[in-house]
Amino acid sequence: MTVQVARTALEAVGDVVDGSTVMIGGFGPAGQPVELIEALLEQGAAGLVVVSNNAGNGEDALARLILERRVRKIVCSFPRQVDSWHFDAAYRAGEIELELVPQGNLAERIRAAGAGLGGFFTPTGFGTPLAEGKETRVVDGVPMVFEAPLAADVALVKAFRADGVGNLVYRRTARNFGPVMATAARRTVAQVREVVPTGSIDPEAVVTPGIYVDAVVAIDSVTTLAGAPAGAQGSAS
Amino acid sequence: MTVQVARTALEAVGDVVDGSTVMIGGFGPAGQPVELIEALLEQGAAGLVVVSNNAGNGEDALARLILERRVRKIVCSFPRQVDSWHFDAAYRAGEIELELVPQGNLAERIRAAGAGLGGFFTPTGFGTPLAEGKETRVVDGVPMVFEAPLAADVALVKAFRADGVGNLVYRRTARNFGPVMATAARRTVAQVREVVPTGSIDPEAVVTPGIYVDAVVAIDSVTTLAGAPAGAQGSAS
Amino acid sequence: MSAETVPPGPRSGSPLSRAELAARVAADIAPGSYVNLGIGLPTLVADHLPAGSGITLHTENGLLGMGPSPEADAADPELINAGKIPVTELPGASYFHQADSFAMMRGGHIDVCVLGAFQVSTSGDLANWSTGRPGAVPAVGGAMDLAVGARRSVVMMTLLTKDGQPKLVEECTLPLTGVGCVSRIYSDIAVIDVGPALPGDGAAHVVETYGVTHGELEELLGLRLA
Amino acid sequence: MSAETVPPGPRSGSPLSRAELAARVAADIAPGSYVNLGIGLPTLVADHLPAGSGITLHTENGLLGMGPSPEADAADPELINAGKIPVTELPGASYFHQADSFAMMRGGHIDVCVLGAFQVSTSGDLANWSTGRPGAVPAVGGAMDLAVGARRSVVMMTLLTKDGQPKLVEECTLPLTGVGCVSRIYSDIAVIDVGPALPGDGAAHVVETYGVTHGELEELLGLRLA
Repeated sequence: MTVQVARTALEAVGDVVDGSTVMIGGFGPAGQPVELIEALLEQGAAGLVVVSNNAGNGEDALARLILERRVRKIVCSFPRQVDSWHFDAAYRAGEIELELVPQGNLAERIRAAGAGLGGFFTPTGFGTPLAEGKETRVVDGVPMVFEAPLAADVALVKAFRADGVGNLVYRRTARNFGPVMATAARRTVAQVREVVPTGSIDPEAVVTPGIYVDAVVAIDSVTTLAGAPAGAQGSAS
Repeated sequence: MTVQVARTALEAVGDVVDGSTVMIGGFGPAGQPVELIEALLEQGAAGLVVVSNNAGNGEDALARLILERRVRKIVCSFPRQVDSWHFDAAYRAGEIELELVPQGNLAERIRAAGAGLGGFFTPTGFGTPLAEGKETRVVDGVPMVFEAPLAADVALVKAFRADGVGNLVYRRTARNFGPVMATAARRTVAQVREVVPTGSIDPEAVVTPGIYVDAVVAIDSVTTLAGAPAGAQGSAS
Repeated sequence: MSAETVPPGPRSGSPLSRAELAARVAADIAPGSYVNLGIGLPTLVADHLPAGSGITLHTENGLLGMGPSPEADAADPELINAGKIPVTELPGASYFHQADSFAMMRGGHIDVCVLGAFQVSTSGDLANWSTGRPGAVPAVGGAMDLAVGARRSVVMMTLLTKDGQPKLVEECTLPLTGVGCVSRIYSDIAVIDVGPALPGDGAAHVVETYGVTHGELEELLGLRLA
Repeated sequence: MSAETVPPGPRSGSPLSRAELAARVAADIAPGSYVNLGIGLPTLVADHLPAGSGITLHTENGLLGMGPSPEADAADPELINAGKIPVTELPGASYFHQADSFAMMRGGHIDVCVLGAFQVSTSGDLANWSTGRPGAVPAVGGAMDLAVGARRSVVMMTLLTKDGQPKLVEECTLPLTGVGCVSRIYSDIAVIDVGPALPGDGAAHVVETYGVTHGELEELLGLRLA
């Protein structure tokens, strides 16, 4: 359906209800939708299941979401980092559930959900503790593990640029999880540096087609959509 | 490994041996690597298994490959067309084997092979003759069929532009099967309109990274690689 | 659009022409929808989508934001639809490869898919890819993906074959394209709801008729209809 | 490079420094290879790849054609490697998302992957993601994908822990990263082939030693070596 061009991150994040599964893009700080997570902090939803490669760094927005005990469970490949103290404390206190997933399986499970597939066999993780209890089979001589699709209620991603129909392009290694997460959530919200007029992104270079995007918000930047006043700012801060 | 910038389609196609599985890009004429198929005709390999969305139109190169009985089996979603007379005749004579695969399953099976996955469950085809004998399971209430990966010895694709390390961009709906086939073959050959200097394709807009490409050849167009004479032509015709 | 049952008595209007049928289908597509129109009859729907409705057309060979056919001299052999007919791209369009295109369909991102059919069963089974004739060369293309992929798959067809056989049947006799995937049939003489989501005893539900009464429709189809 | 067995007698040279070890690993990477260097010690290999070798570096967070770290004032927080350290892009680079990046690894398109390790078994099992300590917060990242994905996965490590425990073992006691995936270990005191492709009775095969004899190596590791 038509994309919502929101004026603030809070408006873009919308009505996330308690208990929602929320995918959050980013690999470390690159591609992390900081202002959208801050809006989620402000918005108040709790009991969340978060799907994200990492579990917050230092005092960043995701770390604060965990500090405030708003995250019931995190599905994650690399929670432990030198500065993941808020996650570490919550985990050691038994106040957050962790589902540890190898990074490639995490990406592929998200893609499977977005692609309407019922799961896949992968060699990654076979014979390791992360595959314990999972179905296995040998395919062409290679032992494999079954992995199920992973969907979400909401995806929060950071892209570089959006147009008026929600097409997205990303920037460098900040692309990471954004494109797959955008496909796998019932509602996808993208924060971008700028919203440009529809027709000004090369159709050959679109990374996330607008069909996957429900709301976009320009953060600390100019929205130049036809009809929007030049210099209109959308920011949670 | 390093990409071969070939001067002719015949040189690019290389040593395809009898009995090889050959993926051929294209959806109808769009994206069909005509000159590479002509080179395959000239090259002489027989007993081929061809993976392609269609089975030739009129007297085109793929149709002639079938007419010459060089194709033992075709894996295909839509062989029957108003002008697929050479395939129709071979099929009715029992001289070509057909594995009919729904188009989306064809694309996804090719992707799975290129991605090192051991197969996947899909709702497409469940309960139809094309799923007979296949493993099924219900995932989240949806009945699904298991589909296996589909790999090849050689992929012949048509792109728009290549650079000196084999990065490819495509043009409009000619993109179709090229990007997935390029990932699923031991050797991938791309015919392009032009080969441009490395560094002149935007890294954000690369569709097929050069890692998937073994040889490129510019057909009826200019190769502007540093060191190559301007106006160098590579063509099988 | 009214979802009320047509009373068994009086006939309403006359059978729809192909253009009227296309307009009828188009009228049910919500503004802002993403839509895939199957090859053949369903492609006519495009001509009846109101300007400014924000409806975006997907073609499974790899384009979202498909526009109408170009002038003959502007046709680009590398810009075609699933029927291999030249089309155009609209502002906001995007191109993608086949795995991404079918992921888009299969993942339930397309709101409405309009398909042709040989047969549809009252439980929503679809047969639209094979006539089942011995010796015929089979071909399926994207039909099976389209049938099960969209959020809502509807069929657009004449309700009877050229020799008067019903295409809405108790059970399909032709090879299936998908199971329980069709929710509504738009035809020249009636709009009928079918499929697993039907309330009550599962009888197909007549939404509108054109030039026939409810009773005549039951007789033509040899089915009890709600 | 010679693949011959070092005779059990004379010791050869002295243990390799970190830089020498990195150079030794680099010397075995064929020109034109696509290579992924794991975080930590393996990243040093990049400094020893000969100019003009056409070796292309992949980083699993979504970049092929990674270049060296930039000057501090040119660091771009959106251009980082898997260790979250700023890097650069080289001409011919390409960006892709995580599913595509791991498809590239898992599909066997990366020629060589160089990994760190806590333990490697003679049969090529790898343990490099968890110390197995109770109460430790676990994290795996892309380690399991890297281990099984590349055409050839090799390990780069000191052969003994800081307290002198062998890291090459008969059977790993720490949680596994992958089964039978390592084919060669490059260490400060020896290069040793391991894994399921070993000929004969499966004994690990010493390729080179640095500052130890074959016999001393067997004693240090408590293993019979070929």
